[in-house]
Amino acid sequence: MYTAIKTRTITLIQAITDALDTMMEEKSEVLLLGEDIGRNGGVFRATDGLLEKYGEDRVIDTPLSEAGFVGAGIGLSVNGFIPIIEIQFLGFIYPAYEQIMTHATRLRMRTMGHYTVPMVIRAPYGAGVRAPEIHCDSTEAIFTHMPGIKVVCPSSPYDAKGLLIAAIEDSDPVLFMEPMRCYRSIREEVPEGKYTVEIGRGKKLLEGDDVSIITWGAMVPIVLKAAKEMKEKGVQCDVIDLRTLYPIDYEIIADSVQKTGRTVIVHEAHATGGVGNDVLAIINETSFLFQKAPVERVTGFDVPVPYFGFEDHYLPSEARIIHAIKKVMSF
Amino acid sequence: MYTAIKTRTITLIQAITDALDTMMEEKSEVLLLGEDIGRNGGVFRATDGLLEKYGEDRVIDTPLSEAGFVGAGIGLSVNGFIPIIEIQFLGFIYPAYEQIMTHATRLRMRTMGHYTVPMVIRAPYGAGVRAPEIHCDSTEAIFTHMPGIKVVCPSSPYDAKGLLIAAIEDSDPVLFMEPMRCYRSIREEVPEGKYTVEIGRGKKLLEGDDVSIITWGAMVPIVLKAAKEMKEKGVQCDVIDLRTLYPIDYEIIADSVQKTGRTVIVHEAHATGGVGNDVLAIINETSFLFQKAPVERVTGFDVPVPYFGFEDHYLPSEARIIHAIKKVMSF
Amino acid sequence: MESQFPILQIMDCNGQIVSPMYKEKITEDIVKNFYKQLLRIRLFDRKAVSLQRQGRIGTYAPFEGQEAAQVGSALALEPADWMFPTYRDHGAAFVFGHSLRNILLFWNGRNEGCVPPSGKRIFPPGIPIATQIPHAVGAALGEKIKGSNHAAIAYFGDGATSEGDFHEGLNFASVIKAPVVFFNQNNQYAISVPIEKQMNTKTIAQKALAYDIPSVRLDGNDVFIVYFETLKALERARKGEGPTLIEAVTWRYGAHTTADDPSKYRDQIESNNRRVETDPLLRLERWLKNEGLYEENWIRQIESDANQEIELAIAEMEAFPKANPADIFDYVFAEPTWQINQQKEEYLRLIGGEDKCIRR
Amino acid sequence: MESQFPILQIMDCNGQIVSPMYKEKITEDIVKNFYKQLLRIRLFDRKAVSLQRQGRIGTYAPFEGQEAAQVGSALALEPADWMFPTYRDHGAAFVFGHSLRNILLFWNGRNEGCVPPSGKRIFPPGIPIATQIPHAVGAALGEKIKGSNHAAIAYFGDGATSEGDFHEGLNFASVIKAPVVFFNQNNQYAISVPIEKQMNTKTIAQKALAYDIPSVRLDGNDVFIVYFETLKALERARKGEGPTLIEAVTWRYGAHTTADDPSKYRDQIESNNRRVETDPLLRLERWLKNEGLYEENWIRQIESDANQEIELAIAEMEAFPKANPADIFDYVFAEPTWQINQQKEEYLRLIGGEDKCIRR
Ligand SMILES: Cc1ncc(C[n+]2csc(CCOP(=O)(O)OP(=O)(O)O)c2C)c(N)n1
Ligand SMILES: Cc1ncc(C[n+]2csc(CCOP(=O)(O)OP(=O)(O)O)c2C)c(N)n1
Ligand SMILES: [Mg+2]
Ligand SMILES: [Mg+2]
Repeated sequence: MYTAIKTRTITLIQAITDALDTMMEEKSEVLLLGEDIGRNGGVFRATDGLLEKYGEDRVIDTPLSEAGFVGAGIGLSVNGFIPIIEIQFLGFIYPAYEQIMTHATRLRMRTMGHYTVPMVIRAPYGAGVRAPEIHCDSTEAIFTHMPGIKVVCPSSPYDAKGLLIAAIEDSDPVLFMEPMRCYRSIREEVPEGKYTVEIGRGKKLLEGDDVSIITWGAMVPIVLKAAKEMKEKGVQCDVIDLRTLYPIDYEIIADSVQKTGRTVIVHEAHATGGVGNDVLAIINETSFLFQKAPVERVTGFDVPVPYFGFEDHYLPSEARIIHAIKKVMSF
Repeated sequence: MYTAIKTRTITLIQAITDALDTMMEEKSEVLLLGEDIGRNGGVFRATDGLLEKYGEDRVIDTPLSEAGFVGAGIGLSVNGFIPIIEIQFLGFIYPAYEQIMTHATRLRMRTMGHYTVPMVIRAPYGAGVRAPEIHCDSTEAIFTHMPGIKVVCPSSPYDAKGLLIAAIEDSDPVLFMEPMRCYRSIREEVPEGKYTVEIGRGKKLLEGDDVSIITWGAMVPIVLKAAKEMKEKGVQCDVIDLRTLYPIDYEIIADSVQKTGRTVIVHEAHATGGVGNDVLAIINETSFLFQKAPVERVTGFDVPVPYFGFEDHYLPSEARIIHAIKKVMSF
Repeated sequence: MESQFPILQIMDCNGQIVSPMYKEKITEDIVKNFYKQLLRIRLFDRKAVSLQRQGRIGTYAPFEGQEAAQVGSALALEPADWMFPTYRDHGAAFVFGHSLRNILLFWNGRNEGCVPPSGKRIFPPGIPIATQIPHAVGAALGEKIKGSNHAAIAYFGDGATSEGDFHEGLNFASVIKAPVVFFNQNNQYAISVPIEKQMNTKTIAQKALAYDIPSVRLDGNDVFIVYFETLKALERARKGEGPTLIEAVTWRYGAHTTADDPSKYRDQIESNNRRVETDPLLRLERWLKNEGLYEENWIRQIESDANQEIELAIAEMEAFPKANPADIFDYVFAEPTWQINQQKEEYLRLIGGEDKCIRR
Repeated sequence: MESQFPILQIMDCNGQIVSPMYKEKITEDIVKNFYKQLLRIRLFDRKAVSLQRQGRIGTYAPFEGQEAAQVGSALALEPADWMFPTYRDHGAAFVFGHSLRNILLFWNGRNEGCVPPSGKRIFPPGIPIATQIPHAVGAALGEKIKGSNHAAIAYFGDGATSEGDFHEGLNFASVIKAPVVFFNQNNQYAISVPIEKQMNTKTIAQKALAYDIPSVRLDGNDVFIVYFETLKALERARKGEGPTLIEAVTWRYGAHTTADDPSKYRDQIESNNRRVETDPLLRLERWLKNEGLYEENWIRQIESDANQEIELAIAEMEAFPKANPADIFDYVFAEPTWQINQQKEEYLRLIGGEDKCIRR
């Protein structure tokens, strides 16, 4: 039996709006907080139209105080609400780091489940859009290290909507990272209404037997390009979009690496302490005997994300990915 | 030719005071900021006597505002001072995270060396002293991932003094983590006056051919106990105290792992995203073909550091370390 | 500014009524309850200090001297209100209905101590200074959105006013008119840092001017003024008139915590004088005597009741089941992640069979 | 509070002197310099907006409408003072002596743009809101410790007052009596958020009451009052009397940045009216006319000088050597770590030979 599902061909940012709208419609506890999210509809228009539809009690333009409104979100959470907080750019989440690190993530444990924080923090991230400094950070690793929060990072409109709805339905805090570079660069058919994509599951984007490429977010399109180029040269890449950065899908990694024996990890954040190292740790633990070559990591360098005049040098490029693939293939 | 060096047998916390005193004496630009560091001499007495000796202009009791006084420290730095900031406990550094992440670490790069931040941030860290919640965090990884800051963590009085002096002389920001559990548990002969221990160099504490154990800070004494116990069982451990967590001494790791082929990493922080993964990455890159077994990590669990009623369960124990050694030996 | 924010008082140090405010509301019943609660929490506090000395609980933060501020404010709350205490406000939490056993468990390093009795909306004691202030604002905003008439109270010290979270919380609350009372206990020290080094202002009350919210400065050792002014602020909150800042000027006699040595940074003579002159309990005793309501027997009775209650709670705390290592894994997420499950299994296997209590 | 903090003005919108304050100091020379600087930075600002439209620089934050606030305050500084601007204060930085080429390089994504001319103590534009405030306090404290009579000025917007760093910075400065001027440009919007949603107060000046430091609210489009009040605050600072908060009430005509569309959140009619009525340049022109000092030729001359200066800077910016990829590695630490060295070597080898400019 088939059910016709209505779909729309939309961008990633539209998929975000769609998810917010769907869940606000369904659950009156869902409310939005953030800077410029009301009348302005957010600097990327993620919340466009929602103030008009749901009113000022549910779409709250906050003062410029990330610690304050994340903290208030925690208070709303324990009082039965599901706050979805927009941090204007991931690079401006740092003032709220204490609130997330010491409360959002610890309240459940601290009270043995008596108080919980089913909060979603949305944050556009990443370089490559010629934005000013600090607007371009990709600092997921300072959250994946923090017990008590899940970290999600979609790369496509379909996943964005499904994962955001899953995040809103999750009983625990979720950091929802949105790759700015993909906001309007990809269009895809997305079902109307509610559906979820499971948090904690990666997705195979390309099947190949030679080398596993593990990546996420804004790096996905670049990895796919590199993989296509390598295909022409006869190298078959197994491309995995992790989608969730904590808890990482270790099965999809282990299955792939046990098949190929060669791995390239690609991410935008710095190498040292990057989430790529967690992938490495999973490979070490699950697939030691299958490895035919050291894992290669293609990452942002161990330098602050530079000003946009230099950002193309900072970001992993097709050329660097191809170089790494060749390296693991020829080990 | 021998020169007689005067030494004193002192604790780690006394070594810290000694280093501060030595450098304040030598350089008038060195000044201290922090909560309760003046008349009270710091909650651990690290700055005891320094207010009396150097006056209120150089030992500054700040209001309770970590972001504010770390920020002010940055302003002092660019104005020619060398501020040494005491964060009362590492778990209270989070409000200053933005200042460290977006300024202390980026000013040199932002201005191509025109403005620099030769600041030292001292922070007692770690569990095992029955302290209240948040006082026990070991979150070095959220700093090692941050380009532009060095992270140092001594485990002995001698190293503490030498590394702190090196940190004060370093032209860039250094996070100086002090293992609270070791503050008064170890006494050691420490030279009077000035000497440095190089930042970025680990130290071999025990020589052995069977398994490399890589650790730092408050885990060192526990690792040594486990290593001694294993020695009795005929397993020779090569024990490395990293001392610096960024930049890690990759040579000492590679040399050891290439000798033993088996590695156990021990740290107090959570496994996911922990600095142990950087060690793993170094092994992957330098010693792939030498590895005889997957690397074992013995770490704090992926849970918030629990209340002290549970902290013994959280912390890596001798038993867990021995278990891991046996595991890599029998792979 | 000091003259703009005088320290309000109803009862002076001699137990004399010096202001006609709220006169008609000061009934024997209400005062006897004040006294009972003051005594109850003082006895508890002293006992806790001695438990710490005996190694039966961990580091403890005593509040002796601040009882009137805590009792007066906590009694002003309605049962369905929210309380956001700090590590020094277990007196208030106890009066508001927290379980004494759980309070002790908290100080013994057990998470059970953070769980309030069912129906009581008490937050775990705030450890990172000032962070609980935005929580209170959020919870209060929630009540406002729900259209209830419940309010929230946030406790914090003089030192806390220097933190960004204090400012961000008060500013946000002022904009959204959140039904919240910001209750400051100005005990004039943040560990060793005296208020003159903490701020340039002589009062904390005046900080409300930065948010255009009402504030009041009062004698925090006068349980009458604390109670009635908190009640008034809560009424404003319930009526939709937004937040209030209350500065209760007080003093802790003892150390910051049992790990602290106050003689390093202040002359304890001041504390001893205050014990004699401005003590919240003595003062209320003097009032009772002045009014002819002081009854030795009644006092003996409430004292012995309180001691019994405290001993019972200690016994319960000490009989409480040992920490179960599984607990550290089971409450991080609603559903543990695979990492946590794997770590838990391995660890429990390792310590299994044994007494589950590892030593280093 | 509004009556306690009236908006001070020397010159009204018609260019009439409405207050005798500082009368004797308003000389032709000084005013002509005001006008010249106002015009210079306005021409620059407009040019920068058009450069952005042409894709010759990146996203740009225009300040048109705020020129008097920036010129008046920057001219009040002594050469050895410290300036801590935001992303919208390059007008002030330019007037204070920053290089126009470097300002343009900044907006073109180049770190060279953050380097001030030698001897000028200008910080890179603050991007994370309010974070520069504590820096200014620290730099000022440094001057105090050195015993110099230099001061620091920190620029920030109305939105910035909500951040914790604003509060922590002002509080600390008030305690240590740091020689710093907190210069607020209240343009009444933080991107789309109007001041009524940012704060409950009608003024920003009153926030100084929370720190017991002096403050003044003034017409930020009146270059006279801005200049003389900033001078006064700086003098206080130099004399060891501590910090001052200045609220300069102003308005930006245009978008928050070139990436913003203000019609989404405000009626541009207000902006247009302000252009006609309260514009800082027009107002000064009116004053010059009233005083009989308005000379068409002179204005043409300074306009053409400024345009030439701007075109030159643009040419220099565009002729500036391409970004050298090595730069991203070489300035992280005084001595690069092995990680950085290794990454640099590998990367330069990979792109070596080629034009060093990779495309994706
Ligand atoms: C963010 C943060 N920094 C530092 C500390 C360490 N600390 C604990 S209590 C305290 C002093 C608090 O003083 P105050 O707010 O006046 O409260 P009181 O202890 O006097 O009740 C400090 C500095 C902390 N808990 N949190
Ligand atoms: C910490 C932080 N949060 C958010 C932003 C994004 N942001 C950039 S400018 C701005 C508004 C600032 O308003 P205001 O302080 O009034 O200055 P104005 O832009 O009006 O000059 C915001 C929210 C930021 N730069 N930093
Ligand atoms: Mg206090
Ligand atoms: Mg503004």
